[in-house]
Amino acid sequence: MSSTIHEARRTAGPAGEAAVTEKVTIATAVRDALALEMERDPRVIVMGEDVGVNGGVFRATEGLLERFGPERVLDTPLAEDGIIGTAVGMAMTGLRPVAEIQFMGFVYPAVNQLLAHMARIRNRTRGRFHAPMVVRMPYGGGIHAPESHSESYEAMFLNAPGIKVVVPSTPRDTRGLLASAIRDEDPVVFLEPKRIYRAFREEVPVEPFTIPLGVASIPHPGEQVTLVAWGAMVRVCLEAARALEREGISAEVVDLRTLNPLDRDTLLESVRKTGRCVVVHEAPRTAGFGAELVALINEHALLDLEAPVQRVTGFDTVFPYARLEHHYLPNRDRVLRAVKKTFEF
Amino acid sequence: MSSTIHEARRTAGPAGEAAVTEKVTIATAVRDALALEMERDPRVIVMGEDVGVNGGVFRATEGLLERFGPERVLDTPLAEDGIIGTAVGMAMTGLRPVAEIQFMGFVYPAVNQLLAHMARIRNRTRGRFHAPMVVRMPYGGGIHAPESHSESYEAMFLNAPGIKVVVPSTPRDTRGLLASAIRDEDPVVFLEPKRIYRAFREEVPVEPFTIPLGVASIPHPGEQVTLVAWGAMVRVCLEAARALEREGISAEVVDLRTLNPLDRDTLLESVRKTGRCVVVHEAPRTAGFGAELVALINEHALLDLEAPVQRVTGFDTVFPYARLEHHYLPNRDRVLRAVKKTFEF
Amino acid sequence: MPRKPIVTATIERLEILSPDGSVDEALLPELSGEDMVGLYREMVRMRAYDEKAVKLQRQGRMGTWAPLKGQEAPQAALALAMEPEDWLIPAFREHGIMLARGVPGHVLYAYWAGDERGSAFPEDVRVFPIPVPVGSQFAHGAGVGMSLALRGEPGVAVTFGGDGATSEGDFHEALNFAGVFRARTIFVIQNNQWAISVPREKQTAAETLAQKAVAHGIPGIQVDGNDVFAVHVAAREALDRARSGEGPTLIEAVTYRLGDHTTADDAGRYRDPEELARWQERDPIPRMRRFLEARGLWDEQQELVLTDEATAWVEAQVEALEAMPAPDPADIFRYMYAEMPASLREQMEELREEVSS
Amino acid sequence: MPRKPIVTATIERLEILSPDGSVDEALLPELSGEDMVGLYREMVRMRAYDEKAVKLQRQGRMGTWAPLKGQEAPQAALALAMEPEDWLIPAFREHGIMLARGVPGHVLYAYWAGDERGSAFPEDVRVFPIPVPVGSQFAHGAGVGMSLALRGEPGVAVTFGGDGATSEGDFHEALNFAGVFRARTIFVIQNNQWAISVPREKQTAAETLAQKAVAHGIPGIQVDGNDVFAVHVAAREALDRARSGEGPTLIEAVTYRLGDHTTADDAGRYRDPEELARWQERDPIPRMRRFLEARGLWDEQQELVLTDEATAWVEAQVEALEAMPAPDPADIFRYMYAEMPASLREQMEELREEVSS
Ligand SMILES: Cc1ncc(C[n+]2csc(CCOP(=O)(O)OP(=O)(O)O)c2C)c(N)n1
Ligand SMILES: Cc1ncc(C[n+]2csc(CCOP(=O)(O)OP(=O)(O)O)c2C)c(N)n1
Ligand SMILES: [Mg+2]
Ligand SMILES: [Mg+2]
Repeated sequence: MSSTIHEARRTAGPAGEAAVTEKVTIATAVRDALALEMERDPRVIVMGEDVGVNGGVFRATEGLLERFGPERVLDTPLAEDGIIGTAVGMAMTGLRPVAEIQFMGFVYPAVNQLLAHMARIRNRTRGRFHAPMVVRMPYGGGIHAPESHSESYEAMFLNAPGIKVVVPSTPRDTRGLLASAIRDEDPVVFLEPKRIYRAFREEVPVEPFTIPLGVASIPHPGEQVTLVAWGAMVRVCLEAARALEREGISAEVVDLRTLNPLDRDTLLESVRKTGRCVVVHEAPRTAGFGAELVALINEHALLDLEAPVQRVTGFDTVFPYARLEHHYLPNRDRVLRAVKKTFEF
Repeated sequence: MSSTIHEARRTAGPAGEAAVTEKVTIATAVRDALALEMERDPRVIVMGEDVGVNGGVFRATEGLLERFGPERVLDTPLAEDGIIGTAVGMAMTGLRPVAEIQFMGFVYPAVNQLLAHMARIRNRTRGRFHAPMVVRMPYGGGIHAPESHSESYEAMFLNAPGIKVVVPSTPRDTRGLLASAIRDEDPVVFLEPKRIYRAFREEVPVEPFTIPLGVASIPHPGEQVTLVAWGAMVRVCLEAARALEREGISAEVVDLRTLNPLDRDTLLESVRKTGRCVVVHEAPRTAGFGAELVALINEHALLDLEAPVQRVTGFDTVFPYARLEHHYLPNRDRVLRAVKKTFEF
Repeated sequence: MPRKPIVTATIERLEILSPDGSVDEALLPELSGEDMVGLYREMVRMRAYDEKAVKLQRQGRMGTWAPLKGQEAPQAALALAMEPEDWLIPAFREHGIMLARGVPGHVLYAYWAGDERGSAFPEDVRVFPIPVPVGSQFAHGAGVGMSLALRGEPGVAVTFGGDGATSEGDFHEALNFAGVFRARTIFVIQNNQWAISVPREKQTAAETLAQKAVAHGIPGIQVDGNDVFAVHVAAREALDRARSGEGPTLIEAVTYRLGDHTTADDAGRYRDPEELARWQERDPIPRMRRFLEARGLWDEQQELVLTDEATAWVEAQVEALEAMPAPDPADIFRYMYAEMPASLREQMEELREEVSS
Repeated sequence: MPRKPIVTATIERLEILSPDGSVDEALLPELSGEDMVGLYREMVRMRAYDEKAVKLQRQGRMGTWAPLKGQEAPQAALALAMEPEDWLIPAFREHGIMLARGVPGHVLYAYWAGDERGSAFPEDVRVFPIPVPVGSQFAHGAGVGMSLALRGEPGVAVTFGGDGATSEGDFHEALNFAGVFRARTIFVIQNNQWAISVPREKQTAAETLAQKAVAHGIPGIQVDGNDVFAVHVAAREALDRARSGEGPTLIEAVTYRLGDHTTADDAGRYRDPEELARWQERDPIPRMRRFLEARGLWDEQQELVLTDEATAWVEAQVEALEAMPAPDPADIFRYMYAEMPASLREQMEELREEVSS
């Protein structure tokens, strides 16, 4: 990892030339963000299963151990509750732990620490303590993985108040949002779309930068229908938007980027403008975060709707194993069918 | 407990006189349902912290140990993951465990067993195994309890497919629904509204009976606005409905009774009829199950709506301690204000 | 090389002060008379504070309370053994040591009276808030112990928990982390024989709780938890070991909950009165008084003064509690995040309107 | 009664068969020559099945695979020691014993090829499905052991797990439940020295994993896990104890993962090749072959026949796997509940239309 950053640094020249960029993947952006923040702030440490010597099972922490040493890059025992619990204790006493959960499907043993503690320390102590920490986890399907490796249960963290939830969809956003998450004074769950960890590269500034939490982006502006998504599903929406373009339909893609705090204004503005909306997520439909978006639109933009908001989501089933997963995951065609419904209503 | 059932039995006389009833509270109804099902089916066992000698901290298992012995009423060590994990092993090999989690706020350590195993055994093994078990837990606020004793995070179980979720609001429903839950071939989370465990009594048949899962009830029919709730919030809605009646507004209260399977038809029929809907729950608003109900109404009854569906819910905050909890919990006036909004839209 | 022992672990039990007040002089820690009297005074103050809370609860002036009566010795002993730089990570029955470590009495009362301000301890008080989910605090303790070392700060994390809590997986994960990272943490189990209605024997098949340390390769010791000297000696050793970077220790203090689990509980439903009577004879406070009197360090007159002092101090805490202004409903929202998001501000405004209407 | 030992726990290590094939005759279990040869045959079959899967994966004909190579001995030994009435609750690297207990080879391959039908074992096969979350299966094992006793059925639950899994709280809760309820359960830890990239020494400060039993008051023993006789003896003892109602046992089988963690892993990144070489010398299979040959129970000719048999059997499993019809997309919905709810049927119909369009 050091190579990437170091070489790029060397070419960056004197301060001010912040425009120097580098083409990186999301996985590399995670690594670079961690390295830059660790360099910037000695309180930042990285911990988790296989994050040290092995550089993470997705190589998202590669090189950090060599660079920052075993005191700041901790290969932990195999115990998620222990990882998050110790991180809470550390965060409450002056460190800024960035803990990795190897796959989102393995976060369940840590739910008690996340929901009963991490989320509540500030409120519980009326501000005497707080828990500035980040819990990174790869989430979502599409990599032909065994059971429990494709989970996407972000809704759990969104109904439990006190946790910020961030889901980048591009390398640039990953760098900027992860930096913000680490600098944030509140706990952040940072969901990494593992399916697109290495799917594409993007030019990203070499120097540290942040992207504020709570601000959606519009990677594809449009006029007639709004497609809302986050993480890996943003690309599915972009594909759909391009297909629609070819049919002469102008779709606007809203990438929420952070689910809490939620950029309600950008979402509602878009829906008010287009009058049609399709919400896309990988999690099961029922009680998924898509329901919340529909509810918000219902509450704030009902009269602007030309048709019911459509949800394109995972089914209300267990995420299937590799051989059937493509049937489960929302794809371009499913989004297109949903868009059609909003026009035919 | 045996006293209740035994005495009532004695007065019941010869078979056929199934109409013999008894006035009981929800807590007693839980106890009676457990006793009757244990009597009916030797595979049913009860387990949890303090459920035996102490009869449960809410006395909902009182007398069971004396009656059925320590082989069928297990005082377990203090370990929720262990309770649910062993129950899964038991359910997969021929028992029908009814496990108690002492308060819903203490279910987090068991989330892994509930979501990654209990919910998935049938699907994982393509039907070779299944896990017929019930996980009872008192939920919700209003009893002036310390932190973590007022939780209402049902949404977590509803986004994770494979778990039936039942929430009774009356003694009669408690008896009938708990019996159904125990006899069900799928795992059921049974949420008991602790706030009204002893709030009122109702005539309940002495003999065993069931109420099917997935069928809502309409404790207060009406024409102009639908109030939807479950558990303790049903009473809040009923209060509101009576107040509205005095103002000449006819409200229909839909008690969902089971959240999965959901009686969508009853809900939608009511909303189609009234054109106005207020959803009430204790959990935080964002990503609560209310959002799902709004989304369903949006999808299936958008054109019938006279106004946006309103949500009256807990705030997006930690459930406050005793001194502030009354500010948090939805109450009659909050429901009335929301109803007003649907009329003034 | 057939069948041979490869690990032998021994758990010791330490007792110094007998119920009759006599001591094993060889083991008596080197404490000044003042410190010894101090231990006694702390225990008496703790009991007064606790008994008052139970009374307040009965009068409807307090929420559910978890009595500590009978468990004063481990708390007083640890409080004395700890340094100012050390951190306390309590469970929920540690009122005594929380006070001793600087939590104002009226603040802790406020917690149990159902007020979040009861966990807003002063900035210089190194005490964690009360963690309600049993067993979940141990990992915080391990994390604090690691954090102190990583940040190059002095201090040790002292984590408390009950016998029941040792059945939670959290406990083991925490001990294991502490062992692996040689955390500057000590784990004190107040084995008060009961987890609500579940007796110690049903909680685990292990003969002692101290031996749970063996699973994690760290030292474990059992002490008479009603013997303030025994706890003090074990605590001192453990703290020294942690402070010098030799890693964590598990201390099992065998004591007894003389009261109900909480004021919402009735221990009479599940507990043999004879068992209670037996343990009342082992009460840590009279035992220590006998010792002090035998040494000429205490007399009836001092006892009377202390009782008055303790009562007055407790009354002052009650007064301060009852003088606290009512909590502001807006506090429900204020501390959720460093900055309040717009959606939460809206909800706060909704409530404000409601309250003022 | 000052400071005195109250509990002494000893962990023994059992070794019978040396890497050079010599044995401690006094400890050698009373097994027929046929059984001894059977153990060897099982191990060879396991390895053939495993190596084939790795090849298939490289060819794109198999999903991610977790190699068991090197860990055949505990699996063969347990398979022989278990009775038909016993239950197996595996982790995810127990292909060998799963086959031995009756899971058809092509079915287990199907699981790893990404097909849920790979966990639809025949009704009479007493094997639990593979649990992906590490450590979560131990409680199932405890529950099965309790369930057998409560239902008055014969049988013992045999639960497997890795060294890494002993760090999860689940492991401890399960052992504790088993201890308290004297469950008819045995816990077999295949300590293969690594949890992905984390070596055993970083997993816990405990000298052995067997001593984790001490925390829960149950017997624990360490065995040479590449010594099929040692594992067999320990297993036999543990099974007998469980069967006769004397409660659970923890067995630590010290072995080594000769392959990568999974086919998605590259152990070369974190593992010293010399360590690997050292363990290759302790390979359980050549060791057993040397023993059998020395006893006149095995020869080159038999070896050739066995190799052919194993290869043929494995090929048949591959054929059966590849002959399986494609899974029906509707299967995604079919097994969620005993009866499919209307909302799920709608979703299934949506998918059906999509697939057929
Ligand atoms: C995770 C969790 N489960 C259950 C409870 C309910 N509960 C509160 S205290 C308690 C017993 C605790 O026993 P022990 O650890 O021995 O502490 P003691 O009460 O004796 O001080 C229980 C079961 C809880 N608070 N948290
Ligand atoms: C709860 C959980 N956390 C993390 C993982 C990812 N993971 C799969 S196997 C493994 C290591 C397991 O090590 P060990 O228990 O020693 O078994 P081995 O792989 O050596 O057979 C990890 C971390 C998981 N499957 N489940
Ligand atoms: Mg206790
Ligand atoms: Mg291993």
